[in-house]
Amino acid sequence: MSDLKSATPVLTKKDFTSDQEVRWCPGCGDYAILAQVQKVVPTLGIPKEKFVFVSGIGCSSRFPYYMNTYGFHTIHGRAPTVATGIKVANPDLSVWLVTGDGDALSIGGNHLIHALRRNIDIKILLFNNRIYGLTKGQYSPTSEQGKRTKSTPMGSVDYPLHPVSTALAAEATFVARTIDTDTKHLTATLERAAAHKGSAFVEIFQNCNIFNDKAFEYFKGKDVKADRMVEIEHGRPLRFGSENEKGIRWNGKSLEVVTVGDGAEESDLLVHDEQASLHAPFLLGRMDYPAFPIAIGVFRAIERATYENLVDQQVETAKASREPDTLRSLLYSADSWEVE
Amino acid sequence: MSDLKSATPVLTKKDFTSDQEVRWCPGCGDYAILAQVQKVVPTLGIPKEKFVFVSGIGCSSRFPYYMNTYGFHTIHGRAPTVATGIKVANPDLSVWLVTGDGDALSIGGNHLIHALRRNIDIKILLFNNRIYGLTKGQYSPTSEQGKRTKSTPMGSVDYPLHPVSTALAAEATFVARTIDTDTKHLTATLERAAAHKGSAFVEIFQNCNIFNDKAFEYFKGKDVKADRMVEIEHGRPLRFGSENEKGIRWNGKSLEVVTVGDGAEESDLLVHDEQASLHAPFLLGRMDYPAFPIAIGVFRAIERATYENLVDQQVETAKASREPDTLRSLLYSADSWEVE
Amino acid sequence: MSDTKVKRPDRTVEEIESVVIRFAGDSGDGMQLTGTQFSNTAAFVGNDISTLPDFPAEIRAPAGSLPGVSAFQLNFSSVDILTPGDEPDVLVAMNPAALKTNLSDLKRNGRLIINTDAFTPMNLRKAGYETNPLEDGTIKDYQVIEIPITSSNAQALKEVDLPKKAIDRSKNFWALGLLFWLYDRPLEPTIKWVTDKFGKNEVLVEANVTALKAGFAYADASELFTAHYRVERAVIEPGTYRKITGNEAIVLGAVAASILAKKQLVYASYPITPASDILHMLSHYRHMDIRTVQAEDEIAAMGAVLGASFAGALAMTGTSGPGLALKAEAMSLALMTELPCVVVDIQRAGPSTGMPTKTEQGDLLQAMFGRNSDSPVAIVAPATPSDCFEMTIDAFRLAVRGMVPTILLSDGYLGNGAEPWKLPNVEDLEPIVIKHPTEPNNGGYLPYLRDKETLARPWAIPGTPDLEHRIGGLEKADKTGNVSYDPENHQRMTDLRHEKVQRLQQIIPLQEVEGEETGDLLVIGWGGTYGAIRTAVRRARRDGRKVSHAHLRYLNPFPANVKEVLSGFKRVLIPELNNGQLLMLIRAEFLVDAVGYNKVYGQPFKVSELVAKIDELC
Amino acid sequence: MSDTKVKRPDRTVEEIESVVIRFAGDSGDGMQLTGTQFSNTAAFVGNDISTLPDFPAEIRAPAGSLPGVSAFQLNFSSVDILTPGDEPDVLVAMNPAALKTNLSDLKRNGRLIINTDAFTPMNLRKAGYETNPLEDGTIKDYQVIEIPITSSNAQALKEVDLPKKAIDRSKNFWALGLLFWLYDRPLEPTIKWVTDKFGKNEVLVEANVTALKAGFAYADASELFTAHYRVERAVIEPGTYRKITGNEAIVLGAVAASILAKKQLVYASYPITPASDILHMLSHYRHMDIRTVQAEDEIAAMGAVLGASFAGALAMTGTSGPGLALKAEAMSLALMTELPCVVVDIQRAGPSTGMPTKTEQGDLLQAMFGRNSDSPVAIVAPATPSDCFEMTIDAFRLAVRGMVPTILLSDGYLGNGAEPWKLPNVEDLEPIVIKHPTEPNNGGYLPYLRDKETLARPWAIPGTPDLEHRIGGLEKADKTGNVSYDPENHQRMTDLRHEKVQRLQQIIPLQEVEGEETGDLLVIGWGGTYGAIRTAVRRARRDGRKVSHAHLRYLNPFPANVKEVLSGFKRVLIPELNNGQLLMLIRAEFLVDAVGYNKVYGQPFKVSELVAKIDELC
Ligand SMILES: Cc1ncc(C[n+]2csc(CCOP(=O)(O)OP(=O)(O)O)c2C)c(N)n1
Ligand SMILES: Cc1ncc(C[n+]2csc(CCOP(=O)(O)OP(=O)(O)O)c2C)c(N)n1
Ligand code: SF4
Ligand code: SF4
Ligand SMILES: [Mg+2]
Ligand SMILES: [Mg+2]
Repeated sequence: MSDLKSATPVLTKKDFTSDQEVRWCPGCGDYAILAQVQKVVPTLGIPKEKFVFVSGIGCSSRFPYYMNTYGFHTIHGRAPTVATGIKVANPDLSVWLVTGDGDALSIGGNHLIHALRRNIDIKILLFNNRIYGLTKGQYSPTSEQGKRTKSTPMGSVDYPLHPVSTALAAEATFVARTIDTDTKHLTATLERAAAHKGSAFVEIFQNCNIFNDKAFEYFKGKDVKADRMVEIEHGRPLRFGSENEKGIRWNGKSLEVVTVGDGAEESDLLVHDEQASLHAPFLLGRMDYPAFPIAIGVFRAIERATYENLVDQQVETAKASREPDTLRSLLYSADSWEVE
Repeated sequence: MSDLKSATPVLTKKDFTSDQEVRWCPGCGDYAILAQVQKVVPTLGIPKEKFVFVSGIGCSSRFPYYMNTYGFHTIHGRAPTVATGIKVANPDLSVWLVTGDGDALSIGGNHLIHALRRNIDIKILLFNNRIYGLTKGQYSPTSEQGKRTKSTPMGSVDYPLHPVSTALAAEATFVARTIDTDTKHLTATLERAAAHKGSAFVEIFQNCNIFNDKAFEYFKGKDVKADRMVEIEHGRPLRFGSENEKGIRWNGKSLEVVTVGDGAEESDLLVHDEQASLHAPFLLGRMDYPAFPIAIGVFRAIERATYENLVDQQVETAKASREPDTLRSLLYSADSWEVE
Repeated sequence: MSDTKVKRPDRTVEEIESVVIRFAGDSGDGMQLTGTQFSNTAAFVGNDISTLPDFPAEIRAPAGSLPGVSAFQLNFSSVDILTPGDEPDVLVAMNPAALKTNLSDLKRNGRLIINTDAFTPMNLRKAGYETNPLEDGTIKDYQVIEIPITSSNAQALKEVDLPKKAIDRSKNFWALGLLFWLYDRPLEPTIKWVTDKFGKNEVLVEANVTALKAGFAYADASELFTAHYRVERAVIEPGTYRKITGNEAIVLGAVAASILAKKQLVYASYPITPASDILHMLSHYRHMDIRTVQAEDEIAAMGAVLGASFAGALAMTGTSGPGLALKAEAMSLALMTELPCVVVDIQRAGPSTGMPTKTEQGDLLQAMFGRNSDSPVAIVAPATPSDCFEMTIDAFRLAVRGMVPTILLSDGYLGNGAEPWKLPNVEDLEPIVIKHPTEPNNGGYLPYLRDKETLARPWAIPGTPDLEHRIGGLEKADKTGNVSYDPENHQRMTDLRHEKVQRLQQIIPLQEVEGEETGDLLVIGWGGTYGAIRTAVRRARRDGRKVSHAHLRYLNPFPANVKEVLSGFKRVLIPELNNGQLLMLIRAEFLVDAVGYNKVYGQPFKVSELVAKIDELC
Repeated sequence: MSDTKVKRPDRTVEEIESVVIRFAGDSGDGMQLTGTQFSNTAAFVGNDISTLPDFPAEIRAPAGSLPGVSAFQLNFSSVDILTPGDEPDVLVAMNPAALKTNLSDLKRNGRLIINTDAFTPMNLRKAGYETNPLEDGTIKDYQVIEIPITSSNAQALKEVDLPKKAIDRSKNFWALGLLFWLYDRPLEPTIKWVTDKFGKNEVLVEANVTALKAGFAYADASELFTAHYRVERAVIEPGTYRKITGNEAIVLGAVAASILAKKQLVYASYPITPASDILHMLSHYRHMDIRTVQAEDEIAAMGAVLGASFAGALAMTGTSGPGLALKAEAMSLALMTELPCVVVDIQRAGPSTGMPTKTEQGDLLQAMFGRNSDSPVAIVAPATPSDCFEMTIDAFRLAVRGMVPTILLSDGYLGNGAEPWKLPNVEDLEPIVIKHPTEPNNGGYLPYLRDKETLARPWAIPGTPDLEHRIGGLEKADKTGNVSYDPENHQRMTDLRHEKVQRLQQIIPLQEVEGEETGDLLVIGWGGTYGAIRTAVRRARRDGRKVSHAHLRYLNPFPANVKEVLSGFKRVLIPELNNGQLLMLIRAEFLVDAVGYNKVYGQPFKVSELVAKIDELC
């Protein structure tokens, strides 16, 4: 595997902007994510031609058309399989996958899990708008229970899936969450994901202003945000609140919100550890308002051999122990006989 | 929904034994599970004709043929979808699903997750032999990394999935694990699952003596069992060891094994709570030898409205607010006009 | 409603037979609503109508852009019509993009009504016009009527207490009012609709009604039109009518089947264009105990249908082409386990994702053969939107009679297109008789002991004492249903599965022919092309051609007399919106040298192109 | 190896042309190994051979039960043979269950060798015999040779230091030794094999070699056989030969394609009978940088193939019928994005799960039409096990030439059946020439600018500077590949996708005919039925019939001259192991009144039944 970063000219956002008119609804959160991705990828030191953007089907999955890179707009739910094939065939490429909550967790749930457990080195951006956008407004696996949509006029009855829990249970080595509108956090998260070797899973809360407008305002609204969100950072205690007065503590049985100075000290607070065994990120990933603030940041980041590394190793080992076959040696093996 | 338990004659194992010759390999762990299921179901007070056994494809999935109940041997991975349809159409039936590690977690992973998150009242028995039996010995999603099988002569490179973590992340309301050879524990677990209202997920370690013999001996072997397994029980501290001298403690950051009396007290130990928020069962479910003993028992058991209950409620509400349509009212709605 | 009467102007009224109008504008301009209101009114006053909506592929393409154009075409007439018309007589273009994408379809010298307010430099640019088409000769071949619709509407509504944006949004009602004047239609039905719809929001009612009347008054007062036109009521069969789209008719058909069979209906589906509306609409029938399931994917939906059928429900799923492909394996299980169910495919342009909002007839061969090994299922195809009602009921009838999955092939054109539907006499709808065995059939219970006449196996359902049995996807032994690897048994079961579907001919009506039973040319069609083919054949017959039309609504098995029907004609033409799929089946089965007229434009046939083809062959 | 020479007995040696032997016993009896060793030896001494393994459906059915019977049939001959034989001349029945399930196939008066030790009351009961078939007249029509094989073997091995169970397990070698004597075959190849295989375990080598020799000696010493038989070496073309099954040949073909194309091969698959062995075998080629992926399901495997192809690898997947159904949607994406890949389908008896271990030709129409809308792909079908080698290479050749997915239809019979294969001259294997563009093709890069001759689009791969482009499943604009909803473009692209596949005729060899180019009857076959049809046609020709044989190896497109070939014959017969699939394609395309001979027994054709059918039609 050659070095991705070798001798790259300086690239800019413009290099990554295709000539296709962007066709999301005006006001859609997808625009902001596109802009940040186009800002981040030129800084990675990877030649443009080594990027491949892969997607499934959904509004979000139109993403590759707008990136002036190699791109593959595949079919509903199957993008992880195509991305896997690309990376297996050419581990030298930087493969990014863009998907929606329906694409990744409804029809595509199994492929997502299996890509993650293999730890194949692809970057997965899940645009979670908690709705089916492209098919015009049915509930999705991340929609809250009771949601009234076109297909559930009396409210949905299924309990939602948590993308972060799902990714963690699938043994993902990098799991993060961020928000379309939080430009700085989004950028930083994308950079972290890009730097990770192995599957990187990023859930991005994304506003669908047409079919599920303001779905995330209940915690990220300007006025409530400070009290309802917590930004987690490796090695730092979990603090939040408009005065930064609150914190999260582990009480031996579960997490709880405490007020620092009022019965709890900074030292009591949970210090976030991205490399902790799986449970801690699992706990944090599931925090939801009103019981808890909602966490954004990197839940987990550990190192493990990637799928393609391990395959490469096997190939090397096999090559070392056996001459490559020629057509002749392939066919004319020991078990042949001559007829004269 | 009528009461399943109404006026049932006394049933015995024989009533549940079909006339089909059982065709697993001699020595297969499936026999023991079949025997226990046939022992448990007659005791549930449910008329025989209300049982439906559904399965996918695999050795384990031949199960329905041997039960003298209604049965459906479906296709690979799709049994949860068929079971869902049965239960939606007739919530009055007792629906059991038998599946394998490949059937449930490879091709069928997504359906499993979605059945669980819907909390549809079906009992799912996953026979985990960590191998593909029926297709004669390829590795499965639960096979340990590096496993040499027919399809991985140099060892598999994927990291395995944990069935219990997967079920928990899918919001399952009942999650348990047991072992083919531990008759008593198996029976008790099946009884608990049967009693649960909602999706019940039971992983059963099952020996495939042909393609993966003794896969579980490393912890359940007669000699090592006491030190390498822990049986979890609601409300009781986690203790194990040949002298019952060891226990599991939460040290604030992770679980650890301690010796009671030697730096730790019984009161320090984690007391198992089936109704705990999801993280605790998640932690316990992931314990693996050598770092920890392997847990069997009920990891989680909580009550939540089932899918079919919620649908029933909507039907009732709708019926209360609107007369049923006749053919006439269905067609001749307000928007019609007369032509004379 | 006396205030809705508007003084009728003293202008000439010309009688005409039929008019085709296309409303075109930005997705935000409400063209679908405008078209629907016009069609409803026309239907209400007794015209025959046929409509063709044309949605943009994007959810909300940028305002003013070409992909953002939304159009709605309707044909209303004093005679029996069967298609929304080849070319519009009138095009209403609400902005430059709408003009650009629709002008070429307008009839030569047709009427072109333009909202000049929208022809701003910015909008022209978005539409890709380098020069202004109103000035550069682009529209010189048409009767152009330029009106500043946006500003006239704003002027009329200046008293209404709404922000400018909201005011402007009602300009479609202004345009509608104008068209109502021109074609002498009453305003009342629309006013009633507005009042019902926005009742609670009085300002909105006021805005829309005022706009409607203002457009009407503008046409009346201005000298733009020298005459207005009247399309008399059509002479149509007396009865009660309602307007219906194909997807609505499938919904009503499915609910009716559930009533006729006295059985619960389970509908499991995964959203996909253009089938999603069936799920949406059926989910409003919870009060009828109809259980809709939004599954995690198409395979799951098919699996749930199988489970529901096994448990004894009427079970249906709906999808479009790519989804049908995904259901193949589970459908194969359905036919092996001989469980009745209905699979609806609202076909769209493919292959792959293709053009999801466009129509096509591409899935006939997939429906016939898209499963492993010999795997016959029943296939039906409604001919018109309203025919979807009867064919859905029939699909269930075939499914439960033969214990076989039945595919219903509709398409985007039928699914979204509307026509007036003469409601059937409910007493004429035959019950669907289903018998679930309650007693052993042979000492014990043999799940594959067949009915002598239909060859169907019995449908015993879980919950029935003493009839416990197991089914599955492995080959079944005849009668017992046990797993069997016996070679002769496999042959017998394969033959039985085939013969069982063939025997559905017992209840499939004989194929009808419009026109003589013999002649120079037989045109055979199937599915949504009915209207265009029938109109073309009628026109050719009027021109003296010896041509007849047979439209197949049952595709597997064919009606029993198809061979005989074919034998009466020198030549056979099979027009299809695909590369020749029915053509292949007919040629293979009957060895007739039929020729195809094949088109894959994502659009319905034009009558004129079919007439030309018929002329060529006669 | 001098100790392996056994004194040759002084008994008559009769020359015979060919013998069909079937070894049948319990799955635990090692019949597959016995059959394989006999065939290897026969091949090694220069006979022509053909084999047919018949595995039980269960992994390990209960010992002695009917479903536990495993059989292996082989035909070895001094003349050119093409099938494993209709009926065995010799049946070796190692237990009652084996006798029960195989006796009816044995030729009248055929030789029946029975292991009497296994005919215990318990085994008789397990096999469902009420009375002992050795005594009740069941076997009276055969030349019965009853031998206590188990005990004779145990006796011979009494010195060997192994538990009784292990000793008994070598009784198949004892039986093999007996048969070697009877048909005058040398023991050396088997002894060599045993030594290579168990080399490290000397006791096992000893046990098996001793058993082999003991069986041989027993036959020699006893008076059971009055003569032994010799089948002379066949007059076969000089060259280097190896025995090969269809699945092995696919593996070698794929690796060869990778060498010929100088490209990495990616094989992604999900295990399924009878295709899994391809995955197993290819996973041993890591040293050739062949990357096998065991995917989570068939859809994932197809997706990975698409990804690998996009990235520039030779990409292949393999499956059987139900798996092909699952791949349909992704295959449709492959043909829309025009990415080359090979999809191998080892057909098995269906529908649904069917009879997984049995053969059938049921997926031709699924391969042709099992996708939404018009979606042409290339289809090839090898005729014999060894032909799988060439056709796999050819499948890649077609795929990369036309930038189109290519389906290779093999079946369980070809996949598991073996024949001797004359190894090709490696210099004769033409390179597969692939050009990935490195330069813009039109100022920028147009991913759908086609080659004039082949109509293929260029295959630029990620990593190439300046050729960045996007592909996907929505309809593509001609040349640019941008998303397009333009009606005329859709027609054009649909036509191009069709025409592109048709143009593969440019490199597909013309259809050959064995026999005259004109006559009374042309028999057309495809796939694994080659041997049976060819043998039947030769036999009929010997009997003076005017019949010829054309075996199609290219099914889409057909070779260019098929129409012409057909025109030479009065009648056409199409035998298929399905309900008439090629039959339908030929009738539809060429309008000939071809008739089918169709059989779905999960077994290959018998030559005799084909001869009878030919006689009927000539
Ligand atoms: C096989 C198949 N089934 C269904 C569809 C229809 N479909 C397209 S996108 C989509 C869901 C989109 O939701 P999501 O993944 O959340 O993406 P969003 O549009 O919200 O970004 C569906 C059901 C399809 N294209 N293909
Ligand atoms: C669509 C499809 N793909 C593949 C197969 C082949 N297949 C049958 S069972 C199986 C896996 C069996 O493993 P598991 O689920 O662990 O069950 P076990 O046999 O171990 O009990 C596979 C790959 C199939 N029947 N259908
Ligand atoms: S429908 Fe929603 S998600 Fe889709 S483009 Fe519009 S705003 Fe964005
Ligand atoms: S192969 Fe394994 S799992 Fe299957 S029946 Fe045999 S022992 Fe059991
Ligand atoms: Mg979404
Ligand atoms: Mg298994």
